[in-house]
Formats: sequence, C-alpha cells, structure tokens
Amino acid sequence: MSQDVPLNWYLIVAACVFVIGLFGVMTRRNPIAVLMSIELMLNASNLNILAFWRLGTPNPGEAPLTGVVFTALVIAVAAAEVAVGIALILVCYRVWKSADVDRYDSMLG
Amino acid sequence: MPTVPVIPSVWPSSSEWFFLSPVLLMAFWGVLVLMLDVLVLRNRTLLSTRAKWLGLTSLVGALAALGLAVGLLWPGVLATDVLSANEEFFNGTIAFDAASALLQVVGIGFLVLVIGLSMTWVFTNEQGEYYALLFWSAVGMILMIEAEEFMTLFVALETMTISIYILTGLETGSKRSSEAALKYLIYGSAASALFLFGLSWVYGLTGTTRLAAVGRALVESRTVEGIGGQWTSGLALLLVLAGFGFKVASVPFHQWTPDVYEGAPAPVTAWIASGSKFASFIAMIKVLMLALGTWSVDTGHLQSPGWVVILSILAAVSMTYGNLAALGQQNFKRMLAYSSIAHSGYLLVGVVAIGVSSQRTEATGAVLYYLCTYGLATLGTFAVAAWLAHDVGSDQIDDLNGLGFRRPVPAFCLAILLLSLIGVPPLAGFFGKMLMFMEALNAGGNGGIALTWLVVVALLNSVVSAFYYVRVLKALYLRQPGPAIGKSFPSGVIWTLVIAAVATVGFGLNPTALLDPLGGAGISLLTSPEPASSGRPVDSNGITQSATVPENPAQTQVPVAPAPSASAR
Amino acid sequence: MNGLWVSIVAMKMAALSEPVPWVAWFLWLFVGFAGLFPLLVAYIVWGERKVAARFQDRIGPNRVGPFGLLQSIADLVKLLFKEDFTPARADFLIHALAPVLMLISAMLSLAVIPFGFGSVSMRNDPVTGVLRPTLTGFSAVDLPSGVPYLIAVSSIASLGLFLAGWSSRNKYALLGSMRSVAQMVSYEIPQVLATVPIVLWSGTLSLTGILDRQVETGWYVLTPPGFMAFVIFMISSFAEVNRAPFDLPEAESELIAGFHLEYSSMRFGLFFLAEYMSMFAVCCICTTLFLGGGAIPFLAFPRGLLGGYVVVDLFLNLITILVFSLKVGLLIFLFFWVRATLPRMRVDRLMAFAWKLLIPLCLVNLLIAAIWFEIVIRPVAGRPDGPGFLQWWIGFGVTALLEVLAFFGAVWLYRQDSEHSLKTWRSSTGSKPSIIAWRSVPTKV
Amino acid sequence: MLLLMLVSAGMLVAGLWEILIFREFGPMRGVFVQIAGAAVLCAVGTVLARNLIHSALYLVAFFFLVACLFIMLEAEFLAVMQVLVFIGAVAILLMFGIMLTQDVQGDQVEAHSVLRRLPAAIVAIGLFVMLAVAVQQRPDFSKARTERAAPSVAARERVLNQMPQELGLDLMQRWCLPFELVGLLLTASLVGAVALAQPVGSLSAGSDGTPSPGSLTETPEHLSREVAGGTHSSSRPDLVSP
Repeated sequence: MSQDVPLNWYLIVAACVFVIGLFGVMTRRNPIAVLMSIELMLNASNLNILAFWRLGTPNPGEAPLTGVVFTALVIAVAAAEVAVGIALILVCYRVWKSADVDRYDSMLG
Repeated sequence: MPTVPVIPSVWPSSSEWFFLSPVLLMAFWGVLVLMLDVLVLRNRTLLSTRAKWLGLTSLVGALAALGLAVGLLWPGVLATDVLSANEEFFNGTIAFDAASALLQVVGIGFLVLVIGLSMTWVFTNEQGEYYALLFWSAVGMILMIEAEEFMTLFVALETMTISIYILTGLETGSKRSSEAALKYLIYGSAASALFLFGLSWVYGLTGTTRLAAVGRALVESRTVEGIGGQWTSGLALLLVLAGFGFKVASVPFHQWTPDVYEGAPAPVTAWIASGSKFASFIAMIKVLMLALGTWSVDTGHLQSPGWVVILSILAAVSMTYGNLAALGQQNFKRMLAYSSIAHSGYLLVGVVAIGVSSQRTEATGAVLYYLCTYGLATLGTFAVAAWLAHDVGSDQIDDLNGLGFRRPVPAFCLAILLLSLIGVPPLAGFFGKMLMFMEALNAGGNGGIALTWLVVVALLNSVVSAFYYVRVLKALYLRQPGPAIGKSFPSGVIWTLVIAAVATVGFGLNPTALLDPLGGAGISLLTSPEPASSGRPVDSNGITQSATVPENPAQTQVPVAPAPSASAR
Repeated sequence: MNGLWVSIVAMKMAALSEPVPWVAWFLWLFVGFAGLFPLLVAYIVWGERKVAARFQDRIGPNRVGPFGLLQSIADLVKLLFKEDFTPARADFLIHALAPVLMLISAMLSLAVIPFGFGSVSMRNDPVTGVLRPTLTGFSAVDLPSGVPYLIAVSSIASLGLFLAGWSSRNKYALLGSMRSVAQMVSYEIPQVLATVPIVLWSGTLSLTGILDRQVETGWYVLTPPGFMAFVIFMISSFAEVNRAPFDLPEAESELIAGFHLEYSSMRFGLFFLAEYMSMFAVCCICTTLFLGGGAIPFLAFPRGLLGGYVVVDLFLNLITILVFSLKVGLLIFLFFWVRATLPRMRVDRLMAFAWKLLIPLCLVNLLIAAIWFEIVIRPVAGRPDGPGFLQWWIGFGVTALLEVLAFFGAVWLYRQDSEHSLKTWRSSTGSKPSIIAWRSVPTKV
Repeated sequence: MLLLMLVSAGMLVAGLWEILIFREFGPMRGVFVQIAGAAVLCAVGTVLARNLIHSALYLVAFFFLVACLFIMLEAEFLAVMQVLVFIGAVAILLMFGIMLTQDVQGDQVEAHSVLRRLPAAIVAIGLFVMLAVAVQQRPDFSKARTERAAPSVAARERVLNQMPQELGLDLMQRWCLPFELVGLLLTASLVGAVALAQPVGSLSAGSDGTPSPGSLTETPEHLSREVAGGTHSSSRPDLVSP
C-alpha cells in the first residue's frame, strides 16, 4: 500500500511543513507559538526520515529499522524540548509578567 | 555480489561498558548528587552549607571521572588488540579510540574547573539539580565527541544542549538569566530542527546513519549518479552546517551568543564557551571529514560550492564581525561573547585547513590544540567574570580597574590569558593560531583552494582583537582602583585562573607536549572504526592498522569503491 | 474528526493485514459502535440508578416500562428535545467539538478489545518465535501495538475535557477542566505502568496476543504481581474516567458541575454518554488484560475446538462473549459500588496519592513481576503444558511475600511523608491556625 | 481561520469518500493527497492562527494527520507513539503553558506586522522552492544500490509484521546507547523542568536585572539569612510565611 505513493510526494509535504514551521519561528512573537512551530519542523523531519526509511533504498548492510529508531528517538527529544521550553516560558512569565519574546529586553540586542 | 557485513546486534559486553566508565560514573554521580540534595540536605540545612556540600561531592565525582579517564589512557589499557576487538564498539554507535580517550580527559578536565567555579557563589536555589545537570550535560558532551553515528550524535547533542538551556535559566529570579535561557532554547531548538532536517536528507541520500558508511556511500554515489552535483546535497549540507554553526556560534547563527553569555551565570557561560564549543567543533570535524568529506569542495559538476568554501566565508565573516562588535562593548562577559564568535572564526579556518590540507592529521592536531588552549583561557577569563558577578555585583570592564595593584596574582594570570587570546608569541594561543594558519597556507600547494586571503583576514583580525583585549589590560594596570576592588578572591576562581595561566604558559613554551598526543588523537579521529571488511587494511594478524588515514576524497580523483572481503567476519 | 481518521486508517490497515472482509468492519462500525454500544451505555446508566437506589434503600426508576427499563430512553428523548444552549462568548466550534472528542476517545478504545476468542490461526510465538496456533480474537481491529494504542487513545479524552472547560468561558468550567486534566495526566502513569507487567509476561503488545497467553497460562489476576497490577489499574481507571471517588472535575458542591457546566441538551448528553462509555471501555480493557477475556475460569475449554467450522466458531464465540460480558458486568458493578460507598477525595490528596503511593508501588510491582517472569514463565517458554505445579507455587509464595512487603512499605512511607509535610507546613505557618492549615490535617489514610 | 477550518474539514470528508470508493487498497494516492493536504493546511493554521488555543488545536490535528501518514508508511507503532507523545503529552503541556501565561481566553491578539512577515515569507518560500527543486533532482539509487542493498530491503519487509517486537529488540541491543542516552535526556529535562518551574523566593533581586550582591561562601550565614528569611528549619522560600 505504501509503495503506491511515490517517495517524492512525502518529501514535498515534509518540505512544505518544515518551511511553514520555519516561517512560524521567524514571525511568531509568543514563545509558546514558536515552540509549536518548532514542533512542526521536527515532525517534518520525522516524516522525511520515515518516508526515506520505507520507500528509499537502504545502504547495504544497514539495520532494517534504522529510520524507525531514528524517528522514535526524535519523538522523545521533541517531548523533552517542549517540557523544558514550557518550564522556561513559565519562568520568564513569572519574572517578566509577559509572554512576548520582543519584550524581553534586559540586555542590549 | 559480495556479501555485505552486517554489524552485529548485541547488548554491549562488559569490556565495552568498562571503556565507558567515566561517562557512566558521571551519569550516576549526577543522580547521586540530586538524591543527596533532595533526600538528605534540602529543608534541613542552610542553603550555603548545602551548596558547599553538594559542590564538594560533585567535585569528588568529577575528579574520580577524570581519574578513570586518565586511567584509560594508561599504556596497556588501551592495547591495540582490545581496541580492534571492539571495532564495533556499542554496535558501531560510538568509537572508543585514542582520540576519544584523550579528548574525554580534556572534556572532564573542563568540567572539574567549571564545578570549581560554580562553588564560588550561590546563585541558585536548586543546587542539586544544578550539579546533576552539569554532569549530564558533560555526559552528552563526551558521547557527542565519541559518536560515530548520526542518531547518537543528535541525541547526545540534544542531551548536552537541553541540559545547558536549563543551567542557563537556573539563576532563580534573575531577569537576565531567564531571558537568556529562553532565547537560547528558541534559537537552539530551531537550529537543531534545521540540523535534524539536514540529517534526514543525508540519511535519505545514503540510507544509513553511520558516519563511515555515509562517507562511503557518498564516495560511491559520486562515481555512479553524482550525488554531489545536486541541489539536494547542497541543501542537506547547508542545513547540517546551520546546526553546527549554531552550536559553535559562527556568524549567521550567532544572535544568541551575546545575550546568553551575558545572561547566564558565569560558570555556565564558561561551560558553554569551553565544553560545549569543544565538543561541537570535534563533532563537526568528524561529521564533515568522515561523512561529508565528498562534499568538501567544488569538483566541477557541483552546484553547491562545498563546505570548504562555505566555511571559509563563514570564518572570515565571523572573525570580522566578532572582533568589530567586541570593540564597542563595555560589559566584560558580552565582550568575551563577541570574542568567542571571533574565535569560532579562527577555528573554522582550522576546519577548512583540515578539509583542504594534505597533512590532515597535523591540521586536526592544530585545531584540537587551539580548542584545548582556548577552552582553558576562556575558563580563566570567565572565572574573573564569576568573581565580578558574585563580588562586585556587576560585570562591566570598568569594574576591573586597578585590579593589578590590589590583587597582583589573579590580575597577572588574567593578563596572561588575555595575551594568549590575542596570540602573543610565547603563549599557547599564539602557537594554536600559527599552526592552524600554517596548515591553511600549506594547502595552497596541493591543488586545493588558495586560502591565503583567509589567513590574511585572520591575521588582520588578530590585530583588531588586540584593541579590545588591551582595553582590559589597561583597566587592570593603568587605571585607579575602584571601591569594589580589594575583596578576596574565592579559591575556585584563583585555582581556575592559576591552572589556566600555567597551562597557557606551559603549553606555549613547550607546545609539543600537547601537540603530539593531540596529533595522535587526530589520526584516530579521522579514521572511523567500521566493519573490518569495508576498506580498512587488515594485516595478517587481523589487527587493524588504525594509523593509516584515508586519502582526502577531494584530491583523489575517483575513489575506488572499497572492495569488501567476505572473509573478515 | 481526526480520531475518525485514525480509526478508519487503522481499520484499513487491519483489513490489509487480516483477511477481514469489508462487511465485517462495516458491521462493527454501524451496528457495534453506532448502535449497540450506546444502547448498552443507556442500560448501564439504568443499572447504576437501580444499584445506587438499592444502596440508599430506595427503589430507583420504576415508572417507564417494566422495572423502569425505558427510563434511559425517555431521558435520552428529553435530552434531545431540550434547548441547545451555547454561551454567547463561547468558542462555538470548539464548544461543539469537545464532547465529540471525548466520545471518540472512548469509542476508539473499544475498537481493539477482543470480545470473544475469534478463530485460530498459525502465528509466531512472541516469546519463543516458534510458529503455533494462536487466537485471532473477535475484535474490530487486532492491532499489533494494542496496548500503547489504548493509552494513546485515552489521552485524547483529556484534550476534549480541557477544551470543554476552556471554550465555555466560565471560570468554574475552566477550573474543573484544569483539575481534571492534571488528574488524568497523573493517573495515566500508574495505569500505564500497571499494564507493563502484562506486556512483559505476554511478550506482545497485541490485546489478542495477551488474551491468548492468558488462556494458555492462566489469568494474570491470579498471580500476586498481576493482582497488584489489577488493583492499581482499577484505582487509576476510576480516576481516568472521572468516577467517584475521583470525580473532582465535576464536583457539584465546589465547582457546580465543572467542565460541563455550560453544556445542555444533547451536548451534555454526549458527555454523559462518553463518561459511561469510557467506564465500559475501561472495564473491557481490564477484563482483557487481567481477567482472561472471555475465558471460562480454570478451563481452556473452547480453545481446542476453534478453527474448524464457521458455525461452531460463531457459537463458541457467543459463549465467550457472554462470559466476557459477565466479567465486565461485575467490574461495572464495582464502579457502582464504590460510587455509592466512598466520599470524594480532596484535590491536594489526589495528586499525592498518585505520585507518592501508586507510582512507586507500580515500579516495585514491575520488579516483582520480573521475578515472576524469571521463576514461572521464562523456564517453560514454549512448553505446551505451561508452568509446573511446584514452580508456580514457589513463584506464588515468593512474589506474594514481596508484594505484601512492598504494599505495607509503600503505605508506611506515604504516611510518613504526609505527616512530615504537615509538620513542615505547621512550622512554617507558625502557630496561627488558618483555614488552609486546618484543612490540611491528614486523617489516617 | 474559519475558512481554513472548513477547507480542511472538506478535504477530510473528501478523503473519507475516497476511502469508501477505493475499497481495493491500490490507489492510495488520492487518500495521501487528502491527508497530506489537510496536514499542510493545519500546519498553516498553527502558524497563522491568532488565538493560541486555536494554534494548539491545529497542531493537534496536524499531529493526527502525521500519524495517519505514518500508518500509510506502515509504521503503525510509531503512529501510535506519535499520538501518545504529541497529543497525549506535548499538546496538553502546551495548553497548560498557554493557560498559565495568557489571559484565560488565550486570545491575546498579536500584532501582524508586514515588516516581520514579508522577509520571513520570502525566506520560507525561497527555501521551499529550493527544497522542491532538490526533491525533484534527488538522485535515484535504484540502479546503483538496490542490488547491493537487497538484503536490507528484504530484512525491512520482514520486520514490518513484527514491528513492536523487533523495535524493542533493536532498541535494547543495536541502538542501546542512544536509547539509554534518551533516557538520560528525559530525566535531565524532567529534573530541569521541575527545578525551573518551582516557585522560588528572591534569591537575587529580580527587578533591576542585576544579580544582587550575594555573599561569599566564606560567610554563609549572611546569605542564608537572606534566602531563608530567618527560619532555620526550612530553606524553601515558599514555605516561609511572609
């Protein structure tokens, strides 16, 4: 069933989502929204990896589940990143009474 | 078709775990410190007592790990047969060779000094968590150095980075600390997402995540399909470089650096500037040389310019930007941040030299030498920043006024370190720069890209950098002392300063003492352990000759696809 | 709406991997999920009212139909024809979406439950890797990763709950939903950890595989670690489906019904449906994981007869489904019983109970389960006659002893801790008694 | 926003219809286009929605759709993991974050500045065009490598049926080091997040941005008095009565 959809389609979708995420990172001012955009980017990478795993040609001698393991690890890393991110945002909110990246200006630049 | 060797899938043997013992010790020591804090000390003792005990415990742990790491260097422990038996160390996810054995000593050494610095003043309530996270980030750092495979590399990098985000934000209640941490996290996560996307492309193009296999696949595909001549490879390369560029703070990805360096507590800044940068550069060299060596230069049918050109440009821009921006800074930590960007530029020159040079191991040795000495010098200068922060309550350069008269020893040490950062002859910084630049110049004769212009830019930049370092020296010795000067230096700061200064002078006077082992490390850094049947020469005894460095793929015309011998396993 | 997607794609997957005809899952979808299960839920509600009435020395619904059997239908009609009211400032779409999400979550988890034994086919044994006859299970989908699927699906419910509270624009609703999300996230952990021993013993994540393994080696609830896991699973299930004594999200006395405060008419009816449906689902999961599904006690009875004629298979499945329903009914009765008996838990105790008692207990239980695995299961893996008598009893003795120790140890530590935190609280608040300090005096657990 | 939602809902319905039509599972392309199109729309919604909760909801929908794509790639276990981790944990976490930092409705409207969006849009579209070209130019290895990689391909096909077991074995054997390291990473982030989010007193003066002149380790009493507010029994400031 998966062989029916060409690999390139997945790659295009992943690229599209990745770019949308990048746009979000560059434009959103609320840190939580930025985190969400980063999640988009990570998911795009996951999609890429998994599509390559299923539909691409593996290297000779490569383990059969490399892409799946990679994706699983990335999922865990993404969760950790969000946990720390939310905690930091809470700290910033407590200190600054605002959740807007542009207003954090205790240092020059 | 010859049968392809498959790396066995087994739970690692006890000897493999034994080689990992420093890392394991640090991981468990982090848990221990945390438990000590949570179960024994918290709510029962004063914060300062708690901090002292936890700091001492951590120091003991770090020293023990250092001892273990040095013990692994002991001749006989790392015997050749043991190493070659462990070619598939941890199923090929990490390598434990001369390079990792030596470099982990350096990394843990940095950790010891940072822990010493952290004990100078109590800047956070969460002492146990602070030291635990220091240990865990060191674990990530060392595994990142040793990683031979993209997944491990990525996870190790994230372990190190996420721990450091938290460390940066741990100065409780400080506006600058939380702001720095959040900025670091946002920039860092975005950069690691870029990096990951690049990795996914590399994985897709080659079908594997092991560095050596990636390198082989890219070399092979050049003969068949021309992987290198595509937008595909160019973009993948750019994305990977973006990730590394962020970690080493080179120019287009440098925005986080000043704020984070200024906002983070000084010991954490020291850790970012020394340990994190150290590991990132080594991982970068490994990835670029072992995996992406094929993409190093423009070989004619290439639409992307190759990483040598990209990195040369980044190096030039980083140096220039960092030095010019540092000129106007009043804040000591911020100035050091910009100078760190500049030093990333110098180091990138070294990486470029590794890419084009015919003497790649020497070039690698030079870069490693520079990394070590620069890390030490940075630790020393940030020790002074830590003293400023806890004692004077500020971190302006003006607060150093007249330190030379009131506290001659630390001031003298700081002066030495600053001179070394400028690159004044008898000191270590000078030799590091000289070696790297020489390698970059040498490359011109081998048909590589003429890097003369880059070296000229670097030299000019060194001159520029002298201005702002000298401003600090001027403050030390030519200005009248301010009211704050005169308080005593905490012992952690003194120790760090003295160690850094002595090392700087010592390695400057006798550079070969450090250069020789690091050159040896460079050899094994550039040879990756891989299944013996896939191209590494094996002598009659079955012992792999790890001393042979593969030729630079940019210079050999069409590399022969390695002939795998079925008999090897 | 996306849940539907997952279910559809999952079913397509199932249809691909198993030769289940198109008609079969059409039947599951429209007869089972759209017809039978909601009806069942209506009678669970009726049953609860009857049981609660008995507990309170009343009769319960008795006017509409014989024994009040049509009472639920009448209530349903009433709900359908009430005014559908949405607060003016509410987020309309999300307000409408939230109850649907909760219902979907409950329904999706029913999709993988093997209600009966199904047929028999040859598959690889998950522990030994040998090809052997295995039950196929009578379920809508037989997912190879059924257990994580259940966890994943049940976590959607907390999302729906949160959205219900948020979109209502009412502070009590929001408070209730925040509370309940915190509660559900916390109690998910012991719930998941309690299923880990089962996965460890079965060597598979598929619910059918687990069922098959239990039919072969005996129900997991009959082993000491399995019993402990069962108890923990049930307790945290009470919290997961927001039933008494963990029904804080809708605590009438403090939150005037919590998250569904602003819901009326059939949307409230959906919440109602979702609550009872998820209770039903949890009981089904528990029966499958711990009580041996449709297996008749101490008998491997219908297993050997399966796989021959379709008619025989169907008949035997009917029996197993009946047995399954009986077990589920008992568990549901347990839910009623607890609700009629125990008072509501206090909100600060709720978290401490999960994090300081259940989770450590779960972890210790996992270790003991590993001991059981080593003593009883691993030595005989692949032998058709299962564990030996002596071995079983040795394992039983050792693990039972350890379980008792672990239980009392954990309870003792929990009490110590609550006393300690009380002392700290007292010393820090000084001698002046405040309402909060007074209220946090712990009674005995 | 509403339009977006309607369009994506329409695509979902269309996809559903598609599934009903194509009972034989050959032509999955139509299904793919529906799912992927909806996913991209949800991603756009995440980035553009002004209300943060709406953003998060779009994100949840996106996660679901990615899980569906994972199922199409025959990695059903990962799809389950995706739902479990991203919707069960990450989305809930994000919503808690929004609740704790925004006003309750979560719809503080962000200013839409063209100055900020235009360059970002240019960069994004440029990168997308480059990526699209890259995808189109992607070298095809079928000739070069398939023969040599044949065992790997076969092994991959074989493990598809046994995904959870095989993945478990692989994680504990071949990839045990990154797996253990991820465990450490999760521990570190858990510990760190708790440490950061704990309510704390005034260790440093937070208002002016400069660290307060703390005290040396040589004079511990000074600092501890400052921190613990005079009570020796407890250094946890949140337990100290004001």
